[in-house]
Amino acid sequence: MSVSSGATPLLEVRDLAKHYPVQGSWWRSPSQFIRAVDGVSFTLHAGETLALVGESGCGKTTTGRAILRLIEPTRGSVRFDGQDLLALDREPLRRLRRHMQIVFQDPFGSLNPRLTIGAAIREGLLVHELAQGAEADRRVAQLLEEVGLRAEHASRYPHEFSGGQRQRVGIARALAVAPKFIVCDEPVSALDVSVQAQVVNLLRDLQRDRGLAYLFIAHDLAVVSHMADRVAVMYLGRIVELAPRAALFAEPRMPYTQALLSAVPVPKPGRAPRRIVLAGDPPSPANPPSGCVFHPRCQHPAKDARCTRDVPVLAEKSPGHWVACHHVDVTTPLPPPLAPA
Amino acid sequence: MSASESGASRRWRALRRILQALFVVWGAATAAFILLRLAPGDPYATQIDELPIPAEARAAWRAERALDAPLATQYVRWLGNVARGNLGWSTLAERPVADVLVNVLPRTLALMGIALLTSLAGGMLLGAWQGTRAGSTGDQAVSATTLVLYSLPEFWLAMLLLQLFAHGLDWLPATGLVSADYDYLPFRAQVRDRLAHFVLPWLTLSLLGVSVFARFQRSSMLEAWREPFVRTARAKGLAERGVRWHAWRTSLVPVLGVAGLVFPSLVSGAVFVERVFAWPGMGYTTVQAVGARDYEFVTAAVVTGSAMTVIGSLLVDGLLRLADPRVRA
Amino acid sequence: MTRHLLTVHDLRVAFATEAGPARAVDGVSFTMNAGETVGLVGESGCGKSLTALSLLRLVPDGGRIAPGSRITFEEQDVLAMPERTLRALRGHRLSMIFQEPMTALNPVLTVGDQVAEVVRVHTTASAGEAWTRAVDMLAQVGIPDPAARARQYPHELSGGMRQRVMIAMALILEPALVIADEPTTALDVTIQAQILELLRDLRDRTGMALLLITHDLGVVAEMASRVLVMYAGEVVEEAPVALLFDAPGHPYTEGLLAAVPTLDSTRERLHTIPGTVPAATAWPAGCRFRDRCAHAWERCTTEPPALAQLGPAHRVRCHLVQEPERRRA
Amino acid sequence: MTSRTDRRRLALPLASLVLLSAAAVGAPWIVSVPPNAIPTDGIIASMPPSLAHPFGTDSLGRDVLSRVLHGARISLAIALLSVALSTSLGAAYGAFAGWIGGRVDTVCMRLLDVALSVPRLLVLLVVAALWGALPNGSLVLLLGLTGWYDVARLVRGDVRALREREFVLAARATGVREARILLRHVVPHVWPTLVVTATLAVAHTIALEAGLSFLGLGVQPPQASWGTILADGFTPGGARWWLTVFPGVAIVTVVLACNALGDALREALSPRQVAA
Repeated sequence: MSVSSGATPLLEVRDLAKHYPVQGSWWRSPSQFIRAVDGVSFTLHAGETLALVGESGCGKTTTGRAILRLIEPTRGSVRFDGQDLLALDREPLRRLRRHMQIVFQDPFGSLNPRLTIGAAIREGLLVHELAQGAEADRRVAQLLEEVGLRAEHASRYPHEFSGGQRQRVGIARALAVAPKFIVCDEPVSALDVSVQAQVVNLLRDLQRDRGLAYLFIAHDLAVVSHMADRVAVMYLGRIVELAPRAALFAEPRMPYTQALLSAVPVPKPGRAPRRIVLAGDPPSPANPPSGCVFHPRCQHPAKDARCTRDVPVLAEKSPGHWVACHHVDVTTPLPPPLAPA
Repeated sequence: MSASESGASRRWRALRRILQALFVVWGAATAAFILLRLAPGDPYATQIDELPIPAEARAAWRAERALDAPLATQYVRWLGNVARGNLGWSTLAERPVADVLVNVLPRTLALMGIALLTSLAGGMLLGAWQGTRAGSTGDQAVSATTLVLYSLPEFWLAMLLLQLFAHGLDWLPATGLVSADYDYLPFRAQVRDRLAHFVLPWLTLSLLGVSVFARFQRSSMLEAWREPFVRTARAKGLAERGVRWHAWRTSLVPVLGVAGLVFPSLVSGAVFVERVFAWPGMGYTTVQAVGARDYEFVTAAVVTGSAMTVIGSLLVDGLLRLADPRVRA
Repeated sequence: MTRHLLTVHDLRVAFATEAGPARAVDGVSFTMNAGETVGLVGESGCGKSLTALSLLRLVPDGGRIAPGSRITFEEQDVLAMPERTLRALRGHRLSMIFQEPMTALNPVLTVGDQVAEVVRVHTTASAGEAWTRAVDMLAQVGIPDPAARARQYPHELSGGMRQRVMIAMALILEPALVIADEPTTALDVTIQAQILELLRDLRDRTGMALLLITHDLGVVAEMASRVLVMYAGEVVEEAPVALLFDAPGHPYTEGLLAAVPTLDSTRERLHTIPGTVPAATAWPAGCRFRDRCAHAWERCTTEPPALAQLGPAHRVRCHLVQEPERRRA
Repeated sequence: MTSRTDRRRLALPLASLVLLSAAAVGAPWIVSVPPNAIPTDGIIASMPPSLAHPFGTDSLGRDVLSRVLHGARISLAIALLSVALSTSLGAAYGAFAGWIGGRVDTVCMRLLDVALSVPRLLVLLVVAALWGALPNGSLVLLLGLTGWYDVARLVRGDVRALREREFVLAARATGVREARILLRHVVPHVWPTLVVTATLAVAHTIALEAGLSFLGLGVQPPQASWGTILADGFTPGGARWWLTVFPGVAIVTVVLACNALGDALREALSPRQVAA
């Protein structure tokens, strides 16, 4: 999938932000905000997978939900299929929902324990009047088989299934309304390796067969390297690097991405890479650092006063490769040698 | 994260909690006022209208109490009086309500406070003991007992204890605050006499309270007992005593939370128990006042009862803060 | 013959369930030497965590270690020793790091208290000495400003810091063997890197043996010198780490290694192992992996394979060891 | 869905409640003496149990067995009706506050704090003082209007938790209308809370109504209710145990059965049983 194709993107996110008030009360307006998402922009084309990676609390899940308006964004714009999602009223938004779906991480929480899985999958068909009665039953059976389950499973309850099977149900539920775009929110994180591989393959097959676009939210970079066309790395509510998969994994530019990639344990004994171990924890999104949000933990040799002062913009440093760093043009080998003071 | 900042926010939080409490008491007082005015006719009608006095005198009486003023004026005036501690005139006692309260309220506060402490102590011990051996015969027997106790209406338990210990066994005096010959007793006998009269009301409330707290403590302990940190405590090499302490210390948090909610039922428990034992505290006097249509006293009782509840839950909040670092600022 | 630090022989743990007994750990045997790091890998439900808990006799309620199981640690019979001796061992010579540091730490006690507690239980140190040692240990596990942090509660620390506290607690008395049950699973990858480095560093400094339980083959590759692979309650393969990754002997290990996505792979599709793990209440007769195995033949359905020697230090529970020609390409 | 032990724990309290309700409904057919019949030929005084009057007679010579059984009708009816009212009110209020959330929720909860801080019995006493004797209908209304706070708090908590559950988000993402989400995905999960609290509330209300009647402020004589019989037997002298024991045991039986049933239902309906 070409990254900088001239075609109109399916999804266009501009400067999306979600700030949660802290310490507010009903007579006093809040004085402080948790900047869960703080100005995120990207585009997604039909049939493409953009992975959103980052560590817990970086805002990737909030981004996914804000795009679908499951959480109301604080500011920004989301254009989906030419329509401004944030300007839509409740009813048109509800009707548009059949084109954009979500698959959740927790295969236990995302299915109503008191509904059969058949009923869960049917719900989308019914509310969008896509099928009814026997026709709906037929479609449910078809969907179950498409995700690798059996038609007779429709009458069972979620607790009768294993984690992997439940995740398949969750995918079938999302597919029922024949969407163009699915937010996959850590869809394989809760699964064992062998089952994870099955679900990753299923998602790929479905994308190929149905031409789906995925926003694939994950923290596991290895899984992302199997799924994504492009990868966006988030840190503290912002995208700090966005590049085609191959470019990002082969030549990460932003120091955070470099550290993140080097931290992944490699299942090859004796061949562990020279690792960049970041010091400390990510700062709190309620009180983000000034300038570049990564500067307190940054290992870049050229780190200077500018990093603590100015917020670096996400800029295209080479075709399709966007980086938010003041010093990215200073090419650094991996890992950077620590210069003596 | 600096110390001064968290200190300031802690003070702010405490202030906010107290403001909330004041708001609640104000709300209760307003509700009482509204109830009083919602009542059919004029609640003062029986007091004045049947007196053989001239109509002008009646009107003057009303005017003096501003009962002819617009409702809003009356409300503001009444609220001001309440805030200053002027709770009105008790027709039953023929004294200011506040004077009566000064007499009877400390008794009830002592009864409730001591009963609450025994209930907490007994219930926590019993429940914690049960929680670590859930399902055993001992646990089942205690659970059955606390369930039965919990299901006894206060006044009926009081009647049974009265029948048994006062009328049947004749161990304890049946009613009243002191015996008739109290004034003629030497000091030590006076103390003993007061205590003897205190035993049955206290025992009734405590038995019920123990059953309430034992039930909560048991389930809370049971929950804590399943937490992973209990396994950690064992893995550290702690003896069972130490492990139980870890679980118990954590199980306190929800139990204290419950303690903050029991004050209203403690108040009604006191009403029934004082009534049965004719023990002249706040509850007994309120029942008498209801019978005598002593409106201002009953209204004051509502405000006082609410204030007691609010202050009680403020105290419990403080304890909760001590017990649970997670709710501290 | 060298004396092993730890010998586990034919360990069996069963749970009573409504569907009958679940044989969650079913005949696990292995040894560990002083100072050695062994990885115990497998997917959820394979019995690896339960094996670890059994070493400390911490099997959860409802589970029972079957007679005939034997665990020898420092030449003492762990399963036969009296509670007192066992307690002296736990946290002192043999300690454990748990997966979820939020729930494995007591939420209402300061982390300093929880670390110091280990010292106080096992030594004659005074409260003050124990506290000083705890603060010192917190510094050693890389907690900045340890004196202040020691007075904080678990919820005030980040996940990585909490796991450092767990490690401090487990290592403060320099045990001979530390069992780490998924120590980094709940953590982010950059924090995981910190914790793994810390564990490696402490291991090299103290000479402790480490039993690392994980589902992450990357973590094993990086940390362990020898690996045990568990499937369906059994050890199915045991090998030095390099050998296991280069030439896995068991089809399950092979499948698992192929299913792991890696950063540099360019494959379109991931290798998958078809089907799911059978239930612990109904392990299939014969080989427990046979239904998911590409090589299975009649022998696999009837005869349970034994853990057979494939090379000098390489043991595999598979009939392919005897009939390698059955392996399909 | 329910295990064998759950069913066993449900059976005994349910059976006793059914039996008692049957006795209450069938009272006119079980005992031949009307509850308010004052003997025209016998003794107008309280007599201990005898063959003719198995539960004895009260101070007006009325048959206590008949009064206990007829009293059951009134006590049960008042409790059931008022709990039905308070549970619906509480559920509606709690669901509204919890589902809307935000400032509406905060204001609703502050108001609830006020309501919860006024001891319920005191409110009932004030009303009794102001209005005097209340007809049974008003008593139901009064008990219902003062009994919904706990339900509201619990339902609000449940609804708030459910609002964040992923299957609710999934339904919203699918484009299900809010009303349907509430009905299909939220209400079924609130049911267990409602059933359990209503059962426990019946127990509490029975005891409360008996207490009020005992104080002379609830059901008014000559109507038979358990509390009024108890009041009749309560004299400073302390004799006439039959007037204390029989209605008291009746009250305790119902309250105990309801509490035991509530406990058993809580276990049986806990999500652990459904989900795992």
